[in-house]
Amino acid sequence: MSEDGHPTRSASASVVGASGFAGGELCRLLTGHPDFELAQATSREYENKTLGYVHPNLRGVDLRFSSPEDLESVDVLFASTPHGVSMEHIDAFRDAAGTVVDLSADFRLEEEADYDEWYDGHTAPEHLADAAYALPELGREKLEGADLIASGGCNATATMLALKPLVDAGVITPDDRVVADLKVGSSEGGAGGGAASSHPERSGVVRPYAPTGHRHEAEIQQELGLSLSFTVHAVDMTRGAAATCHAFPSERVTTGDLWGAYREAYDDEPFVRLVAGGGGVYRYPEPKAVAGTNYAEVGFELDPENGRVVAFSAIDNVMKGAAGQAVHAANVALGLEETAGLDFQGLHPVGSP
Amino acid sequence: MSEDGHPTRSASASVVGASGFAGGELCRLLTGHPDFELAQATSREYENKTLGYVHPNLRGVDLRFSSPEDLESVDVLFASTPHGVSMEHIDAFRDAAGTVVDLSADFRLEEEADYDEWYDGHTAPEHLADAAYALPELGREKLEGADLIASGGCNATATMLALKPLVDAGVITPDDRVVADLKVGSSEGGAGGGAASSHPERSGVVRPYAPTGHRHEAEIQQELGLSLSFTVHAVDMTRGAAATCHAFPSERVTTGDLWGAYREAYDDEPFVRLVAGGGGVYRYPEPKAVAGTNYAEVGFELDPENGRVVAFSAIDNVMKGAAGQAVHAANVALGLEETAGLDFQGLHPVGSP
Amino acid sequence: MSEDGHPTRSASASVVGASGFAGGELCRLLTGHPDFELAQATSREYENKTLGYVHPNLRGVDLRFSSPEDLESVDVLFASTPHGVSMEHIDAFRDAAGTVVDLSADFRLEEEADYDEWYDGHTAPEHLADAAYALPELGREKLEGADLIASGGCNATATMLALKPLVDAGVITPDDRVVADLKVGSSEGGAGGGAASSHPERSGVVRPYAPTGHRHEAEIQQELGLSLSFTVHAVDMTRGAAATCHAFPSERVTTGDLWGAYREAYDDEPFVRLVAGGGGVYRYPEPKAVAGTNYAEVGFELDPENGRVVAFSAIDNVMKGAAGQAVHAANVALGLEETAGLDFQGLHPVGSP
Amino acid sequence: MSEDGHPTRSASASVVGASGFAGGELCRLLTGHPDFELAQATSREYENKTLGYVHPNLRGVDLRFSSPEDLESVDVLFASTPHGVSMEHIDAFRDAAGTVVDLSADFRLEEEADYDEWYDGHTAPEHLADAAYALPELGREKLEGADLIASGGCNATATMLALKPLVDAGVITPDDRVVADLKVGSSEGGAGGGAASSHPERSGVVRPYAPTGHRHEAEIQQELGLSLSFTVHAVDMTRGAAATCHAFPSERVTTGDLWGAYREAYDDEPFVRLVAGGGGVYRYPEPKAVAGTNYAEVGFELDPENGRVVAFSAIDNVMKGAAGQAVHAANVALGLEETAGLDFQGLHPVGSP
Amino acid sequence: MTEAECVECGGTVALHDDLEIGEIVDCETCGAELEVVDVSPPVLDRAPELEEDWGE
Amino acid sequence: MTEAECVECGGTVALHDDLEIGEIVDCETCGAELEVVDVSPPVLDRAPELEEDWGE
Ligand SMILES: NC(=O)c1ccc[n+]([C@@H]2O[C@H](COP(=O)([O-])OP(=O)(O)OC[C@H]3O[C@@H](n4cnc5c(N)ncnc54)[C@H](OP(=O)(O)O)[C@@H]3O)[C@@H](O)[C@H]2O)c1
Ligand SMILES: NC(=O)c1ccc[n+]([C@@H]2O[C@H](COP(=O)([O-])OP(=O)(O)OC[C@H]3O[C@@H](n4cnc5c(N)ncnc54)[C@H](OP(=O)(O)O)[C@@H]3O)[C@@H](O)[C@H]2O)c1
Ligand SMILES: NC(=O)c1ccc[n+]([C@@H]2O[C@H](COP(=O)([O-])OP(=O)(O)OC[C@H]3O[C@@H](n4cnc5c(N)ncnc54)[C@H](OP(=O)(O)O)[C@@H]3O)[C@@H](O)[C@H]2O)c1
Ligand SMILES: NC(=O)c1ccc[n+]([C@@H]2O[C@H](COP(=O)([O-])OP(=O)(O)OC[C@H]3O[C@@H](n4cnc5c(N)ncnc54)[C@H](OP(=O)(O)O)[C@@H]3O)[C@@H](O)[C@H]2O)c1
Ligand SMILES: [Zn+2]
Ligand SMILES: [Zn+2]
Repeated sequence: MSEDGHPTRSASASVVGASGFAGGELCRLLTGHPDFELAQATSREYENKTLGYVHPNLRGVDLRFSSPEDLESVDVLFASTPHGVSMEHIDAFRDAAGTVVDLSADFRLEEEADYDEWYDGHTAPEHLADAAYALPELGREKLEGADLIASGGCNATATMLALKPLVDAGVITPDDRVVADLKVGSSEGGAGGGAASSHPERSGVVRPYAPTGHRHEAEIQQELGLSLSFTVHAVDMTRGAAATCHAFPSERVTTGDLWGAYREAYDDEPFVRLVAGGGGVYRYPEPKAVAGTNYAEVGFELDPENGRVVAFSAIDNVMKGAAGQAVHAANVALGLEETAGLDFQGLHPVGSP
Repeated sequence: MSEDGHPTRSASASVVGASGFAGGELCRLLTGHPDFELAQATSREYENKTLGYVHPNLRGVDLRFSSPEDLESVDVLFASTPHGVSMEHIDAFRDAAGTVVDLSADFRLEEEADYDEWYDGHTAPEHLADAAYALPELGREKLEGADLIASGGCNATATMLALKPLVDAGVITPDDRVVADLKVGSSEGGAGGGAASSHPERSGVVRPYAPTGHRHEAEIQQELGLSLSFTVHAVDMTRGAAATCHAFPSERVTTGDLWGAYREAYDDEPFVRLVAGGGGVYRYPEPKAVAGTNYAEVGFELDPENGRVVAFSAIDNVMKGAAGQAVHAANVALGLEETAGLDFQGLHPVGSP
Repeated sequence: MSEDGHPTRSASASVVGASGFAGGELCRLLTGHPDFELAQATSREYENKTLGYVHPNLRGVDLRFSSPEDLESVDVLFASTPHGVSMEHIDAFRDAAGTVVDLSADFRLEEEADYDEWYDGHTAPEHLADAAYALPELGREKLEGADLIASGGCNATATMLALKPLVDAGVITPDDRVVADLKVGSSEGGAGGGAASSHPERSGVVRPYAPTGHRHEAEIQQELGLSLSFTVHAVDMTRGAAATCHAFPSERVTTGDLWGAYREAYDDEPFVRLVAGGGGVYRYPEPKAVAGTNYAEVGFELDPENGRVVAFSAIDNVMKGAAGQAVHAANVALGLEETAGLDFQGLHPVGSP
Repeated sequence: MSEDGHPTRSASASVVGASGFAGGELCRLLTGHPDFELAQATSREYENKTLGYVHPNLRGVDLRFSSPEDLESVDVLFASTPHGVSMEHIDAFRDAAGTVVDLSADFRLEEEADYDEWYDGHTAPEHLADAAYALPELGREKLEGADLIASGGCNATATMLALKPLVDAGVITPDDRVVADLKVGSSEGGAGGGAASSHPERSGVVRPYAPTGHRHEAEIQQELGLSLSFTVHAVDMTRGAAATCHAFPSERVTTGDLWGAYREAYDDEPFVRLVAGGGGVYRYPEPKAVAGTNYAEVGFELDPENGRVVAFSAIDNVMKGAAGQAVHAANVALGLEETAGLDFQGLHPVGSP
Repeated sequence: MTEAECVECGGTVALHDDLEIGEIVDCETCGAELEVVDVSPPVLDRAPELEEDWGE
Repeated sequence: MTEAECVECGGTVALHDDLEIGEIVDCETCGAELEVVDVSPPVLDRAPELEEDWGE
């Protein structure tokens, strides 16, 4: 480690699934990261094409997609493949790299039984115990030096960031009824697309796409101990996930209590911005204010008439909800500057990023 | 009344506030209505200009805005002015027309005291008892022959349409906790606009604009007897209001019970389409599917894990939530065909109307 | 023909390709048409499903998709299938119906040779001489009583409507250089979609998708005698095609000359609105002002500095550019009221339909 | 200057007009710039409020707006005020700072007479001769050490970047007819807004807003010697300007000639990406691919049938078209690393930024 | 034209004549995809759902 | 109801009765803003344009 906090040599990194949305973002972050060097980016469909062929913002990057069959040995391997792929290849991944960061759900849950309940089972459950959940705001200890990291679900990330302060401060307890109503962008569906995600069908929607039973409930239950009523709506944006959580604490709280809870939780967090009331146009968390960044905006409002706390959070699903969270966790795991490579502040004005 | 259900002569109508969004829509509906003739359309700002100057879809209409000071005598006067204007001019309105349909909140609440609590009081409370709430799905009796009609709030309309079947069937009772999480378009703000509603600031948002304490709670309380936890978000569309209501019935219900309740409530309603599950792209209510129409899509999903019913509805705020509801109510009041002038079915595909 | 201009019985109609965008619009128009009855709507993929399964605005229509193999005998068959399908089935189509209206390019060009040059040849050239080009603004004579009608291309329609008055008035001649720069919505691509038309990739674009060599040049050449420099851009809307034509007349013209030319061409046209200057927000043709309608807005501006005339037009590609034009032409062919079934005036305000 | 190319101390900077769109972007760039320190940001309306009050992406910046009356002494003053303000205050600006970079049109034109013709005259013409036009791709010499820099117009920048290689290579000459058809985002209108720029009216448009006679013609004439036929359309995006230039060279050219011209012009330019054909989704310049960045995408297509070259460019109007260009020019003027502070690569996927 | 009752919502589903076992139809009322499990008289059952993943 | 000819497009502009000099009306055909410069008979002229700046 040199004097200015940067390691003396860059860590090498691979991205498996680099032609996808989260994978492209990983490539962007890693090529701009002071302490990483992007060694490999895989795609089966675009093998041998330049990264810029798929990701126009990476036209300047001098690298071509390679096959996921030929993994080089690197310091960190990031896997951003659909659910089920990483569990199948986890041995190869861990052979290739000292640290594996997986962005799928494959290593997020601790219990094999949960995969039976919420997914279609697990084929490499022996690795589950090794995995650390990536979201640093939930705790950094397990991440330091971790060699298998499971990056959180985007909707789970948004929801947990909104609620965690209330849980920590005891404002809400596992028995309290909590409704989480999410509004998310089209990039959550990945690059694959389908009939419902064509531009004519997907534009302008407020579409209940997971009215009940969303799988991210599982990791929220695990991480926060809360059993939520979860509903996800597709709305007309590409990037972004916004969580509105309606909680009904059994004890009366004041706005002061809430500020106390949120400041306690996040005052030292480099990537959380508290936004709760105030003036101007931007008074509560909004996804477009954090688009392209690793920031989360978190805020709340008290509804004394109804004994309700409304907790909000807004993230960029591809960043804080995926690639940014993964790089953040890798920074912690490798002992780098936490914020390295994640300094983009976002845009204003900005339309519907 | 002639043989084919149409009256022998058209009813004459005025629109006060015709340069606004709801007013322009009233002009569109009335000029296309088989049984109405648009006699007058007022605007102070655009006096003497053609309707098409403001509303490009009405370029073909041969009428110019006139001053609201010079009201002609007509059969029906529609007032679509901001809150507070109608109560001030109600005597002049009722002098000018046998039937007055007001689109503002000025005559929606029965009790003067409610105006003190939720608004800034009332200056013509003696008319409150005469007013009938316009939404026909809540009951047609009071509307027949009514001479003062109060068109409902757009967000209240959306919410009540989602919940009414559950209330009628006893699935939820006044003591049950209900969260209503709304997503609405920019036309709800009216033609006036402001800093937050400029295109660069308003595009792409998921913006909590009324996190708690929305005034429409008052009319929902009055009409359904429910006290809701209400939160309204601005999202990126121009027309549309979508309500997601999370209810926790004390008794266990089945999907069959819910279908029973919703079919009982709406099977005979000409402007309600039930959309709850099924296949394809459009499985639950979506505002863009009803944009430009007087239809409401209503649906639900059962969440047995959490003992929750999620009730959805989607309307066009300018139509079912304002001008369409007003014309529908006027049709009922005058004994016309209920659906007259309201036959547009909406578009597919359609982007973000 | 009854007294009020409507025929004594409805004409029966089939739509082949009814699950597509233009086909769905045909179904909407025909079910709402006073003089047509929709007998059949074909889809191979959605056979036996209700029309509402695909087109949510048609949930109220009591008809299911049937196979294009089983064509009933009807008065008019509308074919809205991809290029090449109609020419293959034209004998079956003409057997099934006295009047065939084809929305593809298959019968637009008079010369077989043109199909060799611009398309991949033609397999049923013997029908070409029977076909009448549908756009009534180019002439109604050939359409009256026609039994094979070729509905125009959407981009060609927009362009020709902008330029025809200049050609007719001799302001531009075949030798003049004319640039047509188009901006079009995503529904032009049809319901099929593809990688470039997924919501994340297609949103927010200004994308040159046919920088040169667009096939619609052929029909413009045929109908107007002009050889254009044509460039088409995809922009972020679902419906709509806007043409900006830059022409450099060899003789000097005045604004008065231009008004004369445009009024001469369109004063009696029921579906053309002239919009050229004036005040307010909507001063020139805009696609959103005509979305959902069969109207074209047409206008112009003189650029004396550069000796240029800029001619604009805006249409809804699915309506005036496809289904609306087809129904309009069928109305003419059958001797019905020209505007029957096409009375929707469009919306204001409206976002990005 | 230290070893790594960075100066030993940061330059101090002020932004006058910091509450505006270009001003906010300047604040973002300068606070993230390795060699600048933002000393002052002025606003009359938001004096004493934090930068984050107006620009939510700058919530982390510890600075409040101050009055433009109290200018501190700094190294560089950036003025991003409306046309006319800088010429009035230019003496105060130059007193306060060794280098003044003005983003308005006030110092772009060399001749006072041009201000009489295209604007409303000039009140400080004695400074015109001192000013260097900021766009480095037009020449860096005048910028080095310049103490008055006039940042180019956004639409002019886009157009000139598309055409300059053709001019330099002699493909087009001053007498050739060139049409420039632009499509621009709503942020070009600045934060002020107005009726036409409210979200409901401005969404989804393809609106000819400057059909002829756009003022940017003046600076293009000056810098490239070309007299263009210019037409600007508002389209539905917030950031972005895309120029499509239709040129008709008198001599025949080949695609090879064009590649030669463009590579010659831009191969060494750090902020120009050539995009002309190829495969995948992104084949020609698109504004969303460069949103938030200082990059320009530039490309072309040959239309041999019509003897036409179509030249495209796409920029972010707030960046390459304003704040980014200004910082780039300041970097050159101060002898800093040209790309310092401008390294953001843009996003993929991204919706409508 | 025969009819059957939808097992999901209780609505009436209109059925075409040459109905075959195993065919899938959607209910006009609730949109449910229904499988024809018997033809005379017609009986419908909820069709096995193709869980379409809409995201993440 | 009187009428006058639009100086911009030649269309007919319908005018209300109590017309006053200096009033501004828009032409139904071309939308031009027209100033009433005389009332009997009514004469219209192009109204001085408020150059609205739509951007940059
Ligand atoms: N998008 C989000 O907002 C988000 C947020 C949080 C977490 N995630 C998670 O991140 C992962 C990636 O999501 P995404 O949205 O980026 O998806 P995506 O756009 O569909 O990309 C998936 C990538 O995986 C590759 N891939 C697919 N199957 C593979 C296989 N069997 N072997 C190797 N490579 C394979 C694909 O490329 P080739 O087919 O060319 O090889 C593609 O590059 C998913 O697990 C998702 O749940 C996504
Ligand atoms: N937009 C919706 O979705 C919606 C839904 C349900 C109910 N509403 C209700 O409908 C009413 C109109 O809403 P909107 O959205 O159409 O508003 P808007 O676009 O702002 O229009 C208001 C209209 O009222 C006129 N007006 C304002 N003050 C007036 C006064 N003192 N006397 C006479 N006319 C006056 C204005 O025209 P001039 O200034 O030119 O006279 C304008 O035409 C409101 O009460 C609103 O709450 C609206
Ligand atoms: N969209 C526009 O703006 C527009 C404008 C002007 C003209 N047009 C023309 O209109 C036609 C339809 O365009 P669209 O945009 O509606 O396309 P689309 O959405 O792709 O629809 C095509 C329809 O044709 C059916 N089809 C495809 N192949 C067929 C075959 N071999 N036999 C029978 N049916 C077949 C498809 O349904 P199944 O696969 O389910 O049978 C589908 O219903 C095209 O020729 C297009 O050029 C379109
Ligand atoms: N937006 C673009 O795409 C773009 C591109 C190229 C060039 N430009 C040029 O950049 C300049 C700014 O454009 P913009 O879009 O950022 O405009 P804007 O959003 O309207 O901002 C203008 C700023 O100037 C301040 N201001 C206005 N009048 C002032 C005065 N008399 N004295 C001091 N400050 C004053 C305003 O703040 P307070 O009122 O709070 O003081 C505001 O901060 C314009 O000259 C524009 O032509 C803009
Ligand atoms: Zn059913
Ligand atoms: Zn006129």
